[in-house]
Amino acid sequence: MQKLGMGQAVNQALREEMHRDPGVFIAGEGVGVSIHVNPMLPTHGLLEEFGPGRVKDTPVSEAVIAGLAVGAAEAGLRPVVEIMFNPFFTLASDMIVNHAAKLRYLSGGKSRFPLVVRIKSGAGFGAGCQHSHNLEAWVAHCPGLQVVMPATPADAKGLLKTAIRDDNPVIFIEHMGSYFAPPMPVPEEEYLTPLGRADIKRKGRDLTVVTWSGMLGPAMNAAETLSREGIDIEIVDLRTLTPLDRKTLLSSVEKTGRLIVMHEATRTGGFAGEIAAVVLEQGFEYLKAPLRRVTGPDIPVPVSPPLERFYIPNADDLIAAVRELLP
Amino acid sequence: MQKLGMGQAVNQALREEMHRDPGVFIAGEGVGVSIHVNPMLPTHGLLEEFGPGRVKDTPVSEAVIAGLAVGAAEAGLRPVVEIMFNPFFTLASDMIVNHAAKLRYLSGGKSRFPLVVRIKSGAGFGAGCQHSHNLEAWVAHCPGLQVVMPATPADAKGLLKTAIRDDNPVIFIEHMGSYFAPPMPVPEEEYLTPLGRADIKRKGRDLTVVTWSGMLGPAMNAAETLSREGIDIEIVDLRTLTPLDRKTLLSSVEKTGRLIVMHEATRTGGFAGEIAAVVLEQGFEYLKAPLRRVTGPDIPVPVSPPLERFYIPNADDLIAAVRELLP
Amino acid sequence: MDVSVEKKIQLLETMIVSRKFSDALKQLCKIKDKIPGMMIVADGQEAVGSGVCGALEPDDAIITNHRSHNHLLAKGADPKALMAEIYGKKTGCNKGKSGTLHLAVPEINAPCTTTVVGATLPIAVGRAFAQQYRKQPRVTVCFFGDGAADEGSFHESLNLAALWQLPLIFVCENNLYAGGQRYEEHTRVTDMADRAGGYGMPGMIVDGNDAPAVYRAALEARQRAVSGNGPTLIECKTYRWGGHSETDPHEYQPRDEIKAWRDKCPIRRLSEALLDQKVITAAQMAQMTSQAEGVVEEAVRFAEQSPYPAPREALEDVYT
Amino acid sequence: MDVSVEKKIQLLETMIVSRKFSDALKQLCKIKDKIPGMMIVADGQEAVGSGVCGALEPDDAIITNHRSHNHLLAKGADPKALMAEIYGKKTGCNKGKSGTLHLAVPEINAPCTTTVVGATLPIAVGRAFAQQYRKQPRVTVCFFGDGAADEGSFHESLNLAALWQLPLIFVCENNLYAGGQRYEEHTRVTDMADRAGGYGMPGMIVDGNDAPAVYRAALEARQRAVSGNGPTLIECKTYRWGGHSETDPHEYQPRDEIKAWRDKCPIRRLSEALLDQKVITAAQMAQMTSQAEGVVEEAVRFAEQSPYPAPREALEDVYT
Ligand SMILES: Cc1ncc(C[n+]2csc(CCOP(=O)(O)OP(=O)(O)O)c2C)c(N)n1
Ligand SMILES: Cc1ncc(C[n+]2csc(CCOP(=O)(O)OP(=O)(O)O)c2C)c(N)n1
Ligand SMILES: [Mg+2]
Ligand SMILES: [Mg+2]
Repeated sequence: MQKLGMGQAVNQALREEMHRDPGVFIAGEGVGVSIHVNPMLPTHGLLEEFGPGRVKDTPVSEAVIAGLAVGAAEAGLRPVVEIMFNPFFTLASDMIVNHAAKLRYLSGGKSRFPLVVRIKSGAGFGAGCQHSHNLEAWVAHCPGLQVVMPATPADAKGLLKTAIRDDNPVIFIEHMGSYFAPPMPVPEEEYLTPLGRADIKRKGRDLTVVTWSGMLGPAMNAAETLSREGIDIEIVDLRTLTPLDRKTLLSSVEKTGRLIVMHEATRTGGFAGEIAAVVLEQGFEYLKAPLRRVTGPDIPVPVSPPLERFYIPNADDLIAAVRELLP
Repeated sequence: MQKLGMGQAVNQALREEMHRDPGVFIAGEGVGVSIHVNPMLPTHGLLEEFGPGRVKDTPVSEAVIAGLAVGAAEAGLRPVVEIMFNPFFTLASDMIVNHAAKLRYLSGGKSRFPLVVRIKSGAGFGAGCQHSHNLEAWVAHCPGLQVVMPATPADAKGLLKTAIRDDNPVIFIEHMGSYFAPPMPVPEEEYLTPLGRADIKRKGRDLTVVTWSGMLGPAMNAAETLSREGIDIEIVDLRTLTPLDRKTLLSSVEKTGRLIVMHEATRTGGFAGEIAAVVLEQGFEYLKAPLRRVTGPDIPVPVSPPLERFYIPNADDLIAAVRELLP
Repeated sequence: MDVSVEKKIQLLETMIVSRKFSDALKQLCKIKDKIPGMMIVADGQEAVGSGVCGALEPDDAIITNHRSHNHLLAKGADPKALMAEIYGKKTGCNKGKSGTLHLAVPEINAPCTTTVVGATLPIAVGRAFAQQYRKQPRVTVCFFGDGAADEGSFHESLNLAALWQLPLIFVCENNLYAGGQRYEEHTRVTDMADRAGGYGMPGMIVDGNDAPAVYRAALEARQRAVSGNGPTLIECKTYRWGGHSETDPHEYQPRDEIKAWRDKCPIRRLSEALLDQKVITAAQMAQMTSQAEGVVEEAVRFAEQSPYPAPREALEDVYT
Repeated sequence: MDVSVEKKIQLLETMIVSRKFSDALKQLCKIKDKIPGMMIVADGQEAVGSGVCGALEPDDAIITNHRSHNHLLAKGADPKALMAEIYGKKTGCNKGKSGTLHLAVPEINAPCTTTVVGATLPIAVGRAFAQQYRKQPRVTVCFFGDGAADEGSFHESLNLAALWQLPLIFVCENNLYAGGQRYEEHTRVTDMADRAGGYGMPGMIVDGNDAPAVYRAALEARQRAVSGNGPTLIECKTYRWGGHSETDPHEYQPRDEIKAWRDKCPIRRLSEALLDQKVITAAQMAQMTSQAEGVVEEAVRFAEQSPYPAPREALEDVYT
């Protein structure tokens, strides 16, 4: 099987969908002519392949990039637009939250908005808090949107293809660390990974770790370490935050009785809260121990290497939390 | 004691603080010359009293309204700016989230940003989802901000005065329904209500209801009804979402063993999740029953009266949830 | 360019229907619990919607804002479905979800009314882009107010539309007020049309109370757009007779200013011209008026008789 | 207006320090794990920061963007504290929290470097408003690029600043590129300065490689601002010699274009003029250069020798 980085998997999905459907186009800042020439990056080579009619470099204007997607989607195209870094989502957020998410409802179901907003996210680049700020909890709180956060290249490919074909807006958040992580197997053939289904990336008995995106790697590493001591944790990769796969989540907790949620975003108000609420509503009787959250602390992401490392949750943090629950 | 609506209480706080400190000014769309001439509204009469130098009507430009606050606060003024309706916060969100909240940190603690952003929120006016959309969970997820949501006029006055004097940014969210609710007692004299302290608005034994802002009223009504049947619920009004008063929250749940969170915002990703997570982390052993959330459903707020009524959580919804937990 | 008599009569008819529709709403919204939400009408501004939409083909699109009724009626929206929606009824064009402020009528290519000021512009960019992408000989019209022209979205949209030479007509309906703010209180530029130059786009100023003049300007801009020569900013100078909304006492609008502009009523102006030129008779004019009244009465009756949606219908139509 | 010899020498000195600072960074950032984050320098653009800040008083403020080093050094920031911050060290001006992209130096009235493109403008509006509110004879300078001039925040800020006649100088550093996009690829307006008219604000175009010319323009704008006559938009036409950042191979920039602009080096230009006019000697020039090198070497040494912050210091400085 081919081995790809996540950016390459995204690239393959875009390529395939653009070949399949002439209504698919991409737009954003530097999606064509980029300041980074690197085949590991998601839009590499698309301008050359599809031309400037379908690969649209835009001015630095996030609101109109998002508006472009909304208006073009209503007219039946399938825009895939890019927001360069998650904090700049703020500048596009009126168009996405008040329009992409609501206009179908406001039309009484007459219109549809088949658009994808790709957002690059994540810390670990020394770029600081105006580039690194995980805001998936914002979009997950908006009815009308669907939020996808793949953790592996294979999931990224299948989920992005599904997202592009979906008739509702999808926020597709890519962790930049995954672009440069060691390539992983990705099926060559065409496949669609459904939205709204979590994936158990590791089966286990003793404790459930719910995670997504960039935290899957550290979680798997922690699991590996713990397994050597006979502690067997289950890792649920949500893949899509909304719609949330309650079934997989709850049956895992039913089995293990113990829950940790791990995400890179800051703690207070993060999406771990939603997981906690769902489990406390529907899986109360399964729980044998308190919740633990392994998340970024409630601070902006700092630049200095020791500070940034302090920010980013890692395998050791997870191991420590597991030990608290499984003494 | 004087009886005031919430808008009048806000007005009194603004007036007092503007008299006290010449560095306090207000700015926003229609904060001076308004399309609503009504003494129940928060900025009524301030232009006449303080003049156009300190009561600044702005163009329809949310980003620069927020930037005005950031820049002026850094220079040592104490801006109180208004975002007319919560959904328009999106347009100001870069300035607030990436700047007001982060610039102190980025200065290494050298600068401070004593600013208040007042936001009008809430459903119930038939104005639809582009005017009614509760987004407190967004700001509560941003380190560097503090989020205040008063439920009573007396709290509004004391909290706003504290917020204006605080050296950190405060997001102060007012429920518009409270402007026109029956006036309530507000102390005439000067007082400061601390941020970060919840208030038990009703003591009770059987179950804890955590709520804030516009939902306090329905919660109190439900408690009244239930008390006639001998069900005695405790109502914790958070007042400030961040910093969160964990102590009051946890000791109430310790006492009652049962938790319901009630908010007007949509359910998934709402701030009820944070409450659930905190209790599940730190109060697991207190819990005798699953969580219930009484919230808006995961839809945009619709206009038609029966639809909008369906959206807004009410006392009956809370009573039904209580009965599930206390059969 | 001469505007044909038939076109002029059509513009007049559209304006009369708009005015009668508004007249009805101004009454209805005073009745307690009759109409949900804020009532925003555009009396005195009828020539803008009528003139612009009169220049469009059915497949051309419009994107409109909170002051949308005139635009939608001029584009051909069914008054019954609009009125029922404004009432919040199940038979409304959006099943009661939108109400008066977000009327969406995709079937006439008026897919979006947004009440977020300035938000019409980026969406119109997207709509026009789709037309260009598909090489359709179509345009998109974007309506917005003078206040909206101060939002950042105005800037980003005009810049991108000019850069890509999109088939787009930006119609700034300058009614001299943005909420309680007079034009001079929200910007220092004398003419909004002047901003077009900052994007390398032509700007036009037109008497917004002169329907045939608006029509001519829109036709010219449409021609430019479908010929691949890009967007135009048209500033229509007009006036808001009433307050921002029907509950606005609008003391800030000088009464003699209102009077002066009422004297420039776009309907009276065009009808008097047509009567003077003996193109229509007084009897025809009376007939047009009563026909418009009939249309509006029927719309009101339809709305009145329609049921409200069932509460749980609120849950529908979020996703496909 | 004639620029004094002392001023010219000062402008030159500032530019040389800026260039040497950048030269050091371009080397250092290639060493693995030496400098966190993206390295963005502004070689060839030194005349803008130098000329503008040369016209300011210490109490005047600047708000700057991702390409900030020249501006901050010209405003008088301590090179040691900047360099240590760029290294992410505890002794940096922001204790390692900011790094190269968000250097904040409130002690010299450069309180904010924001790397959100276009975000300098609304903040500068607030800073200038405070000066006006307090009736201080001060100005705020806002630096931003040609790309930033396409952000909505540009529009809202210029409109409000003009409306309120704030003491503000908007300096658009047009270096012909925004990321990988050439100027003509992101807007159709020939001169960004033309946009000023859309807000009723004066716009000026200045040769951004001519430090005394930039200085004169800034001085004029400053005079206008402190006299209560409001803001000015100054477009400085210059060029980015390197890629967007040091990892950008910038194949999209024609090599002969780079060469042509390198020939217009602002440092060479001013130093040659001063040498030609025999205002300075070759020896003085060499001394200025070695002095600048000394300053930068000292800064690097300071940064190298400084400790990193302890991990848990990350938790400090969120709130007062
Ligand atoms: C983003 C946003 N800010 C504020 C408002 C509140 N608001 C509604 S209409 C209006 C004035 C708009 O003025 P203009 O664009 O001139 O349109 P007009 O009402 O005159 O037709 C304002 C401020 C809003 N709806 N959206
Ligand atoms: C809001 C936002 N969008 C995108 C970016 C990514 N970005 C950083 S610099 C830049 C180009 C800016 O160009 P310009 O304003 O001309 O400044 P220059 O880099 O040429 O100095 C872009 C797009 C950003 N930092 N902020
Ligand atoms: Mg107007
Ligand atoms: Mg540039």
